Amino acid sequence: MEINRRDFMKLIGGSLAGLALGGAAGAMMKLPKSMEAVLYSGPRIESWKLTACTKCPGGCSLKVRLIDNFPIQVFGNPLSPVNEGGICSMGLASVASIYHPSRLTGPVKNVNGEFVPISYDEAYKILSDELKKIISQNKHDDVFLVTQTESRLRAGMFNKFSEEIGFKNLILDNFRTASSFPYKNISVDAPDFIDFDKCDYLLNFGSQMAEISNNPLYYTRKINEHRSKGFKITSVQPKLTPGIAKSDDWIPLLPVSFKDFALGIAYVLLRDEKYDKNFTGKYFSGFNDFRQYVLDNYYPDKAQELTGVPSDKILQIGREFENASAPAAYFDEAVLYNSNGTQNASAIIALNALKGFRGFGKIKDNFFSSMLGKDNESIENISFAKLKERLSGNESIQALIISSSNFVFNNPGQEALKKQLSSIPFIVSFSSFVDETSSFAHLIIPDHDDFEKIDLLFDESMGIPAITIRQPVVSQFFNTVDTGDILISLMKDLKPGIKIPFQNYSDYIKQAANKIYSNREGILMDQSKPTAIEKGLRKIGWNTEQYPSFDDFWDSLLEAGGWWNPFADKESYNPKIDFKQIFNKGSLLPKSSLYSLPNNNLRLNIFRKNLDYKGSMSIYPVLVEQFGSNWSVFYELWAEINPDTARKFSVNNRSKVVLRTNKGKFTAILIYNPAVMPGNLDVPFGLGHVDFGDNCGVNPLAYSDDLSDKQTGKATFSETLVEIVSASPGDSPSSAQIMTNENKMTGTESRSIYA
Amino acid sequence: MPGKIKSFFGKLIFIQIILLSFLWMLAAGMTLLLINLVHVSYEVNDHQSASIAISILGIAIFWVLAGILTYVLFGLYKGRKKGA
Amino acid sequence: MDNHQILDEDEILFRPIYQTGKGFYVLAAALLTVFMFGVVMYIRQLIFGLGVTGMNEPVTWGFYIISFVFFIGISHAGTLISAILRLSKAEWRRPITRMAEVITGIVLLIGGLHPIIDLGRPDRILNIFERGRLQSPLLWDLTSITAYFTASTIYLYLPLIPDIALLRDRGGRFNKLYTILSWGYEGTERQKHVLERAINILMIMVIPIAISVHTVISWIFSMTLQPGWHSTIFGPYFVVGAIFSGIAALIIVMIAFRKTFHFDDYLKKIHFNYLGTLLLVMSLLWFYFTFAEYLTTFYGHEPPEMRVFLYKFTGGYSPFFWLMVFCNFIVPVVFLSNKKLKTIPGILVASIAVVIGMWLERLIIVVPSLANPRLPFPTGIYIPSLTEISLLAAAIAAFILGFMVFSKLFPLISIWEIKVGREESVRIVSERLNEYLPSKGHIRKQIV
Amino acid sequence: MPKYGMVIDLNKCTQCEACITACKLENNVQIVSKENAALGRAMFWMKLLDSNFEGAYPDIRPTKIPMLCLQCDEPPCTKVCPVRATYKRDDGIVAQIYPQCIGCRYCMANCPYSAKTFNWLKDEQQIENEKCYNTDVSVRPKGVVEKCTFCIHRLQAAREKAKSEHRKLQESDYIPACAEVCAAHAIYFGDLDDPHSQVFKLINDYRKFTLQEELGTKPKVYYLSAKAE
Repeated sequence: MEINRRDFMKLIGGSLAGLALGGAAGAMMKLPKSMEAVLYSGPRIESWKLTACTKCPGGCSLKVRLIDNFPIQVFGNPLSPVNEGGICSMGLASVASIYHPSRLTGPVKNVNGEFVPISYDEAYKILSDELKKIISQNKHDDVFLVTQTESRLRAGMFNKFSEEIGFKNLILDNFRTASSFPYKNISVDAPDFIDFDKCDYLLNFGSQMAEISNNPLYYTRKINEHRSKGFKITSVQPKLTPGIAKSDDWIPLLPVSFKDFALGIAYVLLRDEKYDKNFTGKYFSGFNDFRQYVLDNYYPDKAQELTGVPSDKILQIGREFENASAPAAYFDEAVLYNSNGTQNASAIIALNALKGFRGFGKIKDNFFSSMLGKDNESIENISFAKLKERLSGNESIQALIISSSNFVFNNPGQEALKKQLSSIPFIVSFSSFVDETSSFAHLIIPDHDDFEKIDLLFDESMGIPAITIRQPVVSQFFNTVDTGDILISLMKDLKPGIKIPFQNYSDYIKQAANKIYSNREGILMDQSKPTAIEKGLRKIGWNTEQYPSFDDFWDSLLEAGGWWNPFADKESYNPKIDFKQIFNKGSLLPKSSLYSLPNNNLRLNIFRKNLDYKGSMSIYPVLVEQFGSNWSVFYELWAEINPDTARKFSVNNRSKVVLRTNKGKFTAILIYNPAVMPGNLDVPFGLGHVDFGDNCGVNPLAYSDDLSDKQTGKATFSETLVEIVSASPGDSPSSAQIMTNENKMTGTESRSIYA
Repeated sequence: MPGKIKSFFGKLIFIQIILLSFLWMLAAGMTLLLINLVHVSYEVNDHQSASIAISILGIAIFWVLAGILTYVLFGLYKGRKKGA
Repeated sequence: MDNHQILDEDEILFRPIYQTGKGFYVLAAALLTVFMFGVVMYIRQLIFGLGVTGMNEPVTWGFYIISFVFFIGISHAGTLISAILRLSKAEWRRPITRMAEVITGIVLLIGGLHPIIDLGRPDRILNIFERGRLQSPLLWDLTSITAYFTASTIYLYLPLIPDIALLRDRGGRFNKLYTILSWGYEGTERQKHVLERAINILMIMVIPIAISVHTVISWIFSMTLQPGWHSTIFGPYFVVGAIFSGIAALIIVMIAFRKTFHFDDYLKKIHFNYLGTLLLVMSLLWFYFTFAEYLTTFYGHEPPEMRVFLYKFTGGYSPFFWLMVFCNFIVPVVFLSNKKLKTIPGILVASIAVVIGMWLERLIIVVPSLANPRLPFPTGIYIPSLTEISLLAAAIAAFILGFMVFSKLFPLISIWEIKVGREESVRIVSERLNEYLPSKGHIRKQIV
Repeated sequence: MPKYGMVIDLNKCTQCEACITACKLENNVQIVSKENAALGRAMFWMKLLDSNFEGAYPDIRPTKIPMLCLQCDEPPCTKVCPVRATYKRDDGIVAQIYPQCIGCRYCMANCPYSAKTFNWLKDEQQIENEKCYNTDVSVRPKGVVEKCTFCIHRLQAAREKAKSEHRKLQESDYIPACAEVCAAHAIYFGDLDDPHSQVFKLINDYRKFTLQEELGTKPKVYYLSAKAE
C-alpha cells in the first residue's frame, strides 16, 4: 500500500496517465516481472486488434486498443453486423479481468483448506489419475460436468469429451441451451430467430431482450426499428426494467402465472376462431384436446382471477395478437426462473402455434449444427435439476468437473449446496478465480483469460449466420492452460487409441472455420453491408471472395474479426408440436398463493441488471460502482418498492431497512419507485460476493426459498416472501419535489419527455 | 545625552518612514495586480470593461488611504512643539 | 524617573496594560491549545485533501464559507458603527468606538483567511495574481476586503495616536514602540487639527467601503443561478444582517471587558441601553428583510425555489431555520422591548442569541440551496467533520486571543476622547443645542 | 470554426448505461472508496438523471436522461471562475485547465446541472482500474474540479491525424466515447453550425428540447423525445 501512495504522488507529479500506467504498475498490476519492465519503460506504441466478446451469446466483435501490447480499452467493431460499433458496459469493462490481482496465476491444489500452487503436470496428473480410477471402477454415472460457457464450440468440446469417455452427466447450461430447452422438452428444435422483417406484433414473456438475451445489442437496435415501423411490443414482466420500458405495453405479472396469461390469450384466439387452422391442422397434434382445455378453463374472467390482469386488458392483447399477420410470443431463459417455468414456456409455444409461428423463422440449410456437432442435446436428459437431486439424494457423486460456472452463487439454497459440495470426494474447477464455487474445489487448473483464448462464436438470432472469432490479443500472462487443450489430452489419456482429428483446441477451432471456408458463402466482417445489387449478383453465383487456400482465408478471418452470410435464405418455422403430456384436462394449477399476500409480507422479486450478466460483475470495479448509481446507491443492496405499498408499511424513501425471509435477515436501502408492482420488493441480483473480486452488498438469492423449475432446475427469482422488520427514518421527498419533477427536467410545464 | 536623543530621533524618523512605505507598497502592489489583471482580460478578451471598472475603483481607494495616512503622519511630525 | 506613580484620573483604563493576572495566562494557554489544534487539523487537511471535511456533492460549500460570511459580518460592528456614531456626533460613543474598531481589525483577519482554508489547492493561490479574473465575484471580494481591512486599520490607528502618546509619556514597557507609533504627538493645536481632519475624512470614506464589502460577499451568492441565492435583496439583506450581528458582538465584548477590567464607570447602563435599542431596531429590520425575501419566493412559487423553501421551512433544515428565527427575532424583541428584561444580563442574553442566530442564518443561506439542485438529483446531506468544527473553534479562539493581546498593548477605551468628553462635550453640546433651540426673546415678541 | 454539439434521442435510448462506463474508462475518472461513495463523492462525468416517472401505473414509464456536461453556450461556470481554469473554447467546448484550478468550487455551486465533480481526496483509483487507464488523458490531482470535455483529447488526436494525412478534419474523425459506444445509436455528435451534419438536422426536429431552457444557458447537448401514443 505504501508503494501505491508513493506511486500516486509520482502520478500526480507527472500528471500523465502514461506515467500512471508505468508508475502504478509495480504495486497495482499482477503481471510477470518481465512484462512489468515493458510497462515501466515502453515506447507507448498504440495498436488495435479485433476479437470477440464471450460475456453473452451475442458474440459482439470487439476493437481492443493496446499500448505496448497491453490491452487498455475496448470498443465495438463498427463493421460487425452484430453490434455495429455498439458495446455494452460489461464488454467495455471486460479488459480489467486479465490484470485482476486475485486472478490465479497457475494450477492450485487444496491442501486442507489452503490453496497451494503446483505445477501444471502435477495438477494434470492428479486429474487424470482421479478420472482413471473412476473409470476403472466403472462409475461413469457418478461423474458430473457442469459448464455454462457461452461459446458453443467449447460446449461442443465438452460434449465430445463426455461422449468419448462415457460420462453421461454433462450439464450444459448456457443461455442458448436453456432458452431452447422448452422446445427440446416437446422434442422439436427451437426457432432460430424472430423474423423482424415479417413480425408485426411482439408479445414478450419475461425476456429482457435489450439487456440480457442471446443478442442484446441486436435486439436493442431492432426494438427501436420495430417500433419506428409502428408495430407494437407488449412485455409481460414482473419488473419494468429500462429495456422493458421500451415496449408500448407493459403487463406487470408474476412469472408463476405467465402460463395462465398465455392461455388466456389463446382463449381469445380460439373463441374468435382467428387462429391458423391450416397450421394447427397439420402440425398441432392433440389440438382439439388443447382447444377444449383452454376454452373450458381460461375464459377471460377466469384468467383475470388467475393472473390479476383485468379481463378487458387480456381481451385487448388477445385481439392485437390475433389480428397481427405474423405475431411472435417470445421467451428465453428468463421464463424458466420460476417453479413452473417449463410449463409457462410450453403455454407460450402453444400460443405461437395458434398463429403458426409466423413471427419466427429458421435459416435455410443452416450448416452450424453440422459444424458444432451435437452441442446442446445433452440438456434433454440432464439438467441442473438432476445435479441438485443427486446432491440431495444419498447416491454419491464421485467427481465434479466445473468450468466457467459459479452455480453456488447463482442458486438459492446455498447453505445446503455448500454442505453437499464439501462432501464430494473430488472437485476440479477450471475457473481463473477462486469464487464461491471453485473455493470448494480440490484442484483448480485456471483457464486463460478471455483475452488470451481462441474461440468461435455463432449467432443465428439475427436471421443470418454470423460468426465472430475471439482471438488472443495478448500472449498468455501466466501459467494458465486452455480448458479445451486439457480435455483433448484427457481424452487421449483416458481412452488410449482414440481417433481425434485435431491436436489441440485451436486446431479444433480451425477445423470449424474450415467448414465456413468450404461453404464458400458469406463475406468477412471487414466490409460494410452488401447492397441489393451485390445480393443480386450473389444469387447468380457471382463471388468476389476467393481464397487460394484455407490458410489465406484463416488469416483474413483473424484480420476481419468475423464472418457472416448476409445472403443466407430464411425459411418459415413450422415444427410438429404435441402437448399431450403437458396440458391434459384437469391439470389446472390453482391460483398462486403469491397473489394473496399474508399481511405485513411482500414478494421478494429479484431482477437482473444488464451490468451483471451472470453474477460475474464483481471483478470489474467500474461496474460495481455503477451498479446502483442511477439510484445514487453505492456498494449496497437496494430494494425498490411502490410508494403506495411503502406508505402502507410507513417506510420512507431512502431509508435503511432490515428485511427478513425464511432464510434470515439482511439490510437494504429502500427506494421509492412508482413502477414497481404493488406488493413487490424488487432487489437486484449481482452483489454480495463472498470471495470473488469486490465483495459488497447482499446476494438476495442467498435469502430466497430453495425453489426451482422442476425440469431445468433453474432458480426461482420471485417466489419468496419477505417482510420489513425495521426501518431507519430516511428522507421522504417533499411534495413539491414529486409534483415538479417534470418541470425540473425540461424547465417548461408543457414539454413532455417520454423516453 | 542630547546626542543620544538626536541619534534615536534620527533612527526614529527612518523607521517611521519605513512603516509608512509599507502602506505605499501595498497600494502600489494592488495597482500593479489590478493592472495586470486588466491586461490579462484584454489578452484573452473576456469582459474587459468589467475589469477596468473594478480596477479603477480599487486603485483609487488604496491611493487615497495611503495619502491620508501620509498627510496625518507628516502633519503630526511638523506639528511638534518647537525645540523638542 | 518613575512615571508609574503619576495617578491619572483614568488610571483604571491603563491598568490592563500594566497589570496581568494569573487568569490571563490560564485563559491564553487554553485558547492557544484550541487554536493550535485547529492548525494541526488544517495541516492534516492540506495533506489529505478536502475529503477530511464533511463537504460532498452537491453540498460543495460548508462551514468554511459560512464562517467567512459570518466573521466578515461581525466586522461591521466596528468601523461602521463607530463611524456612524462619530458622524452623528453621538457623545455616548466615546468609550465604545475603540473596542468596536478593534473587533473589525481582528475579525477581518480571521474572516479573510477562510476562503483560503476552503480552497482545494491553496498552493496555487498565486494563480489569482497571475491569471485572475476580475469578473469573478471572488476577486471583487479580494479587493474590497483588502481595502476595508486597510481602511479600518488606519481608522483604528489614528484615534489611537494620542493614547499611544500618553503611554509613551508614562514610559516603561515598549517605550520605543510607543515612541515610534506616536509620531511625536504632543497634543499641539496643529496636531489635533490634523488628526481631526483625517479622522473626519476616513469616517466618511469607511462607510461606503464597509457597505460595499458585505454587498459584494452577498453577490458571491446572488450572482449564481442557485435557487434561494439568485435574489436582488441579498445585498442590503447581508449588510443589515452584518450590522445586526456586529452590534451583538460589540455588546458581548463590552460586557466581557466591563466585567473583567471593572469599567463599570465608563460603560454605563445607558450605553447598553442605547446599543440595546439599536439592536432591537436592527432585529426588526432583519425580520422585515427575511420576511420580504421568503414571501416573494413563496408567491413566485418557482419549483426549484420552492424545493429550497420547503427544505428550510418543513424539510431537513427546518429545526435550524426556526431556531434562527427564534434567536434573531423572538429573543431580542422579548428581552429588549421590555423594561424589566432590558437589564445588562438581559441584553447580554439577547446579543448572544443574535450572534448564534446570525451564524445559523449563514448556514441556512449556504447549505440548503446547494443541497437541493435544480435537476432531480437526490437531496444532499451535509454533516461537518471534526476538522471543520475544530477550525471554527480555532477561529473563535483566535478572536479572543487577539483582543487579549491588544488589551496588553493599548487602552481598550479611548482615553483622550474620554478626557476631551469630560472637558469639552458638555460645553459643545449645550452650544449645539442653543444653536437650534428657539430663543426666548423671539417668543415674547409674538405675545406682544 | 465548428460548434460541436450533441443530440441524444431518448426514444432510442434503452438506458443500458454503456455510455457511463465508457466515459469513466475513457477519461480515467477516479473510482472513490466505498466510504466516500457513501458520503456522496462518487465521480461521474456522465450519469443517468435520477429516475423520474411519467404516467400512472401500469402505463408508467421511467424517463431517465443521460446527463453529461451540457457544454452551455452561455456557461455560468466560466463566468465565476476566479482563475480562468474553466473557459469556453472557440469551437464551443467548455474546457477545464486542471493545473490552473485552485479548487474554490465556485463553478460547481453555479452549475445549474450539477455536471461538475471535485477530487475530494487523493486518487483512490482501484487497483483493477489502473490498467484501464487511457494514456491520452491526464489524471487529475486532488483538490481540482473536473467535468466532461466532449473527450477533447480525441479532437486533438483527430486534428493531428488529419494533418498528417494532409486533409481537413471530417465529422467522422472526432466523436466522444459515449457516442461511439452507444448500441442504440441514440447519441449523435457533430458540428451544430454545419448544415450538412446530422446533428444540425436533428436540432430542428420537433422533438428537440434542452434542460432548464428558461435559464438561458443555451446548452449544446440537445435531447429528442416524443410521447408515444
